[in-house]
Amino acid sequence: MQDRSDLMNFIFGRLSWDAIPFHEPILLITFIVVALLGGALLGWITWARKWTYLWTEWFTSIDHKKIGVMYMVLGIVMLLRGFSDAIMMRIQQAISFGDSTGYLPPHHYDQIFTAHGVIMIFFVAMPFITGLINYVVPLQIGARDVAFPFLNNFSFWMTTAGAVLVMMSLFVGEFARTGWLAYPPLSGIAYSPDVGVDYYIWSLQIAGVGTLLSGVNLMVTIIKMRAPGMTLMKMPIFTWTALCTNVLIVAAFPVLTAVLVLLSLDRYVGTHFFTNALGGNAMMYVNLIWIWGHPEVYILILPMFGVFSEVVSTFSGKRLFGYASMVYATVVITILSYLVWLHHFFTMGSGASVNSFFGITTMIISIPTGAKMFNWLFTMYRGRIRFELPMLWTMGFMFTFVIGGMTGVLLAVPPADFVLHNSLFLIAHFHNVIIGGVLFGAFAGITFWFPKATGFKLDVFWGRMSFWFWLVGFWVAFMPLYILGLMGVTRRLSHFDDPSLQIWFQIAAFGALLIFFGIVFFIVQLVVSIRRRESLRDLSGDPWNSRTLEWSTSSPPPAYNFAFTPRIHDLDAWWDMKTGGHQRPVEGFKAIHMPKNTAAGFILAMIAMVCGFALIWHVWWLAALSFVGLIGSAIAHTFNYDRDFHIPAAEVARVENERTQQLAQLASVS
Amino acid sequence: MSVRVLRGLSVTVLLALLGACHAVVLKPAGDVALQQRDLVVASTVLMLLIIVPVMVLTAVFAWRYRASNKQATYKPDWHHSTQLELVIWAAPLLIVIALGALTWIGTHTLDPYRKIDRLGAGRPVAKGAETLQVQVVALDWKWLFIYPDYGIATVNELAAPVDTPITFHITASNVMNSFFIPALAGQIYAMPAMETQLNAVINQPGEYEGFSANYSGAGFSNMRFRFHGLSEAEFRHWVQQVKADGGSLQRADYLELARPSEREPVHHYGKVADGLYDAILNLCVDPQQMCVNRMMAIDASKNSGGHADMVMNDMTMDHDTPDHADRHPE
Amino acid sequence: MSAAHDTHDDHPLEAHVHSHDHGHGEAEPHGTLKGYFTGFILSVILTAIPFWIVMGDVFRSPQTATLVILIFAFAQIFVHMVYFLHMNTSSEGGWNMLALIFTAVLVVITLSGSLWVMYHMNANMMPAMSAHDMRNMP
Amino acid sequence: MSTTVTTVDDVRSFYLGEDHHPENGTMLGFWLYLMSDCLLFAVMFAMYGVLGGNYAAGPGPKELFDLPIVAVNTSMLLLSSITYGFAMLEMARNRKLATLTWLAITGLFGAAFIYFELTEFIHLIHEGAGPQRSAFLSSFFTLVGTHGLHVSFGIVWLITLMVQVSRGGLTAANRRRLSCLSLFWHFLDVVWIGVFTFVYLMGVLR
Repeated sequence: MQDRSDLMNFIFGRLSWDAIPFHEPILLITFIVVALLGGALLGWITWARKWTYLWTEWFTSIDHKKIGVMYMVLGIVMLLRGFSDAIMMRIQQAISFGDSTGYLPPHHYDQIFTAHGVIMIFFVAMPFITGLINYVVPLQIGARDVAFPFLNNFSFWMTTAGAVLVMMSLFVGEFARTGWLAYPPLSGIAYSPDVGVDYYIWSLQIAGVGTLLSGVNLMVTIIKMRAPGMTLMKMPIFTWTALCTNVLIVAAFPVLTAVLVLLSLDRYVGTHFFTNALGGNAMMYVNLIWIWGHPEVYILILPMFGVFSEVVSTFSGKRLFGYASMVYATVVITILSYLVWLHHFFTMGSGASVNSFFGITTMIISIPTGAKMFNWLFTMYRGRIRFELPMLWTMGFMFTFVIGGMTGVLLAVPPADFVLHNSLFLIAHFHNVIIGGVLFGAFAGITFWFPKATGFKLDVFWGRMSFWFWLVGFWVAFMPLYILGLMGVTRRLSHFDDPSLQIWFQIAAFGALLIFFGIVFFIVQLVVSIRRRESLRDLSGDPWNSRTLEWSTSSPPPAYNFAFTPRIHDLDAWWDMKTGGHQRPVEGFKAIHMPKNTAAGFILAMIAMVCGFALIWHVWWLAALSFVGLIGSAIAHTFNYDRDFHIPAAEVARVENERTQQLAQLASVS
Repeated sequence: MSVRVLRGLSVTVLLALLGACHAVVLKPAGDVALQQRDLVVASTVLMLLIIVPVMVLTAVFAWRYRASNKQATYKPDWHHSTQLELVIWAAPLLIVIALGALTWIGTHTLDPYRKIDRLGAGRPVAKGAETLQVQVVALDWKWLFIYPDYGIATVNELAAPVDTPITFHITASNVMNSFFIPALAGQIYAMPAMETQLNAVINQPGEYEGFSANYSGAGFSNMRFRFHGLSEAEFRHWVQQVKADGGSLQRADYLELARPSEREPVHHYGKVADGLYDAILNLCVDPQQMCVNRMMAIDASKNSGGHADMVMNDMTMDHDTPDHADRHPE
Repeated sequence: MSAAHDTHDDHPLEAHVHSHDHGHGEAEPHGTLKGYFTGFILSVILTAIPFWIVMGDVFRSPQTATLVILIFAFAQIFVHMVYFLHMNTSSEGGWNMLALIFTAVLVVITLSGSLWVMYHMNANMMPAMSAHDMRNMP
Repeated sequence: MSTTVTTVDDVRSFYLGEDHHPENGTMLGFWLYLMSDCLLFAVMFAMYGVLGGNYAAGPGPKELFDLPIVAVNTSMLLLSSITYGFAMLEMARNRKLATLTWLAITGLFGAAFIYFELTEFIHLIHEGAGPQRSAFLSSFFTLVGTHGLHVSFGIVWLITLMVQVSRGGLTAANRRRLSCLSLFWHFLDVVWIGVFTFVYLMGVLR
C-alpha cells in the first residue's frame, strides 16, 4: 500500500488488491459460490434471450405492480443473505466456548452481526413493506398507478443500489464492525479507520433517498388518488396503515439522513460532532439516531397490522370489528412513536424523571396496540374462520406477538431495563416482535396477495411446512435467548467462558436450523407453485372471497388496473359491490392515459451507486465525476416532457372482453 | 388471589423453569438488583393479567368459530359494540396506569445516581456509615478499578465488603462501554469524558461476574472481571494484599495500560498517581493535552460575558490519540 | 373529512399538454402584488428590529434580548408562511396545513426533546469544573 | 347478510362513466418533501443547540460573527424572495419575458447571498476557525453550509427552469415547476430566519 505511486493512489484511492479477501476461506468460498450461481443465472437469462424482456417489462417499468413485485424479490434475496449471517452467528455462539474460539475471529464475527442487523431492517423488512404497499395500495383505492410513477421506479433502484453496495462489501473491503446503529466514537475515524463504516453510511444514504421518495410518493397517492366516494373513513385498513407508515417515513428518515451526514463529516472532513475531542458529544448521536430508530420500528410493524386486519376479516368472513377504533389506534401509535425514543438508552445515565417520562410514554403505546389485538380477536368472534395460509400466519402472529409485546413493555420499565438492556433478553424481544410481527406479516401478505399478482395460489402443503418450521423454529431459537438474558448474558459476544451456557446456545442454533428449513420450504413452495400453476389457477380474481377493491379486477390485473374507475359507497368496497349486485361494465371503453416506461431511474441509481463506491474508497475524481453526472442526468431527465401515452380504447376493450368471457366461462362451470 | 400470592407463585414457577440454569438476574445477591428483580416480576405478573386471557380467547375463538363448525353462530355483519370497545381500551389502560405508577416510583427509588438508603428489606443504612468509593475506567478491553480512599488500583478484579454501600464513578478511555455486574445492580454506560455513577450494595459474600454490556470492538467478548463480595475482615486483608503486591500506577503506566489488549490478567497496584482518575476522566493523562473541564471552564467564562483570551494551540486537543489506530488487530 | 376529488377546474393552457394528470390545473394560490409587498415590508421590519436590538445592545439582560428576538423570529416565520408560502387551511384540501402542523410538532419534539435529554445527560455526566479550575481562569 | 336479500338501490352505480382524473399531486408531494427537509434542518439546529457552546477553548461567536455582513446577507435573501414573488405574479399574467427577467434577478440575489456566505467561510477558515476547530464551529459550518447548499441547488434549479421556460414557454408543467421552486425558495428563507436568529444573533448575545 505504501509503495504505491501517487498516481495509483489518485486513480484507485484506498482500493487495492489487499481489499479482496483472498486470505479468508469462508468469504472466498462464498464468493465462488455466488459467482457461479450468479454466472449461471446471467447465462440462463442470456440463453433464454430474456434480457430485452427483463429490461423493457421490468427494470424500466413504472407500473406500481411490477415495482412492487421487484421489491418483494429484492426482499427475498436479501433475506437469504441476512439469514446466512444469522445462522453463522448461531453456529459461532454454539461452539465458541472455553478453549474453542469457534470458526469466526472477532474481526469477521463483528462484521456479520452488523451486516445482519442492517440487512434485515433496511433491505429485507423495508423492501417487504414498500413492496406490499406499492402493489396493493393503488389497487385498494381504485387508482391506476401511484402519484409519481417515475419516482417509484427511481426509489426502487436506489434501494437496490444500497443493497448492492452492502453486498459488495462482502468481497471488496469489509463491512462495519460497529453494530447496526454504528455508535460513535467506535464508528468514528479514530477507532474505525477502514472502509466498513463508509460502506454502512453510503449504502444507507443511497437506500434512504429511495425510501424517503417512495414515502412521499405513496402518501400523495393515498391522499390524492382515491376513487370517488372513498372518504378517509371508508379507506381499507391496510391503506390506512400504509398512510401512517409513510407519514412516519417522511418524518423520520430525514433524521437518519442528517445523522449519517454528521457522522460522515466527522469521518471525512474532521469535524467534531461525535468525537471525544474539542467539545464533540457522542451521546448526541445516540439521541438522534433513536429519534429515527424508534419510529422506524413502527414503520415496519404498522403496515403488517394492516395486513393482519385484512386477512382476519377476509378469512373470518366478517367485517373488521371496530374499524374506527382500529384507525384511531393506528394514528395514535403514529404520533406516540415519536415520543419514546429514549427508552433505547435508559442506561446511558439520564435522570430518573427523564427515564420515567419515556418509560411511561412507551407503555402508553401498548394501549392502542392492545386495542388492535382485541379488534382482531372480536373479528374472529362469531365468524366462519377458514385456516388458509394467510390466516395461519396471522394466528402465528397473534400468539407470538403478544409475548413480544409483553417483554417489550417489561423493557420499558427503566429499572427492569437496567438489568436487561443489551442482554440476549433484548435480542429475543425484538426478534419476537420483528419475526412474529413483521416477517409473519410479510408472509401473510405474500400468501394473501400472491394469487392477485400471478393468477394462481401458492401451494398449501409447502406453505404449511414453511409456516410450522418458522413458528416452531422461532420459539426454539429465541426462548433460550430469553433465558440466557435472565442469566445475565449480553449481546454481540463471540466467545464464552462459562460452559453451562452452551446447551442454551445449542438449542438456539437448532432453532435457527428449523428456521432455515422454514425458508427453504418457502422457496420450495414458490417453485412448486410455479410448476403446478395450472392446477392452482384462479380465474375469478377473487380467490378468498375477499372484501376490498383489489379483488374486483382480474388476476393479475391489467396494466391500467381498472377500465372504469370504481365508485365507492361503503367500507369494504368490493364486498359492497358483490352484495349490492353490481354489473361489470362490458362496453363503452375509453382510451386510458398511462405513463411511459423509462430507464432514467435505473441510470440515476446506478450513477449514485458508483458515486457511493467512489466515496467509500476515496476515489475522489470518480466521486466528483459521478456526482456531476448525477446532477446532469437528473436535469437532463427534466427536459423530457414526453412521459405518457394512451392505451387505445380498442386495446382496453379487447382485454376487458377477454376477461368477460373468462368470467362467463367460470360461471357456467360452477 | 392477591398480587402477593400471584407474585410468589410466578417467582416459584419462573425459578422452577430456570432451575437448571443460574438465572442471576432472577436471583441476585445485591439489594438493588433484588429490587429490580422484584420490579421485573411484578410487571410481568401485571401484564400476564391481560396476556393470558387474550391468548386463551384467541385459541378458543379460533377453535370454536372454525369454518367446519357449522353449529357456531355466524354473524357476518356484527362489527361494532360500544361496550366492548370501552372494555378493549379501558383494560390495557388500567394495566398501564398501574404499571406507570410502579415505573415512576421504581425509577426514582432505583435511580443509579441516588445514594442507597437501605442495605436490604427493613435494614436502613446506619447514619454516618462509610461508603466505599470506587472509580471505574473501561479501557480497551479491560477494566481498571481505583480505590481513592485506599490509594490502590486493580485491573479486572473488583472487591467490596458485604453490606457496605458502594458508589462507583464510571468513565471510559475512548469508546462506549457499559458497566454491569448482574448480581449486584443494573448496568450503566461508561463513556469517555463523562462520568456516570452507580450506587449499590452487595449482600452475600461470593464471587460474581462483571463485564461490559455494550459492544466496544474486537476484544469486547473477553472484557470481563471478577467481583468479590467479601466480609469486612477479608476485604481489609484483600486491600493489604493489593498494597503488598507492590506495583505503581503512574501516568506513564496508565498510558501503557490503556493500549488495546485482550484477556488481560489481574493486576494489582499498591500506589496510584494523585488525580489519575480525574485526568482520565478529563482526557488529559498525557500532560500535553488540555483537560476537558478546563476547556469547559474557559468556554463557560466566555458565555458569562468575560472575553477570554483565545488559548493558543500550544496544547494538543485531539483526544483520539493515534496509538488507537492499532485497536483492530488485522 | 373530505376527499378532494371533485375539483375539475380545467386550465385553458393545459389542453395541449400531456402531463400525467392532463386537464387539471393547479389550484395553488399565486398571491397578489399587495400581498407580496405587505409580506416584504413586514419581514424587513421584523428583521431589522432584532438586528438593531443585538447590535445596539438595547437590552441590558441578554435573556430578555433573546426572548424578544425569538418572538420576532416566530412572527417573521408566520409572515413568510402567510404572504410568501400562501399557507391557508384550504390549500390541497387542508393537507398542506395538516402536514405543516404535524411537522412543526415533530420539530418541537426533536429540538426540545434533544435539548432536554442532552441537558440531563450533560448535567449528570460532564466532568465537574472544580473550584481550582474556576479560580485559575485565564 | 347471507340470509337477507339486499335491495339493489337503483341510484347506486359502482363505476364512473366518464374518465376519472385525480388531482395532480405534485404540489402536495413537493410540500411533503419540504416538510421532511424541515426535519433535516431541525436535526442540524438541535445539533447546534447542544454543541453551540462547546468552543473547545477556541473562538466563540462574539469573536467570529460580523453582524453587518449577516444583515446584508439577510437582505439579499429577503429581496430575492420578493423578486421571486414578482416572477410568480408575472407567470400568473402569462408574461414569459417578465417572468424570466424576475427569475434572473432572483438568481442574482441568490448568488450574491452565496458569495457573501462563502467569503465569510473563507475568512473564518483563514483565521484558524474552520469546522475542525471545535464542536461549535463544526455545527455552525454544517448548519449554515447545509442552508447554503440548498440555496446553491435552488440556483441551479432556477437556471434549469429558465432554460425550460424560455424554450417551452409557460406550459402547465413549467408553471407547476416554477411553483415548486417558489415553495423551495421561500422555504429556504424561513430556514434562514431560524439561522440568523438562533445562530448569529443569539450567538452574539450569549
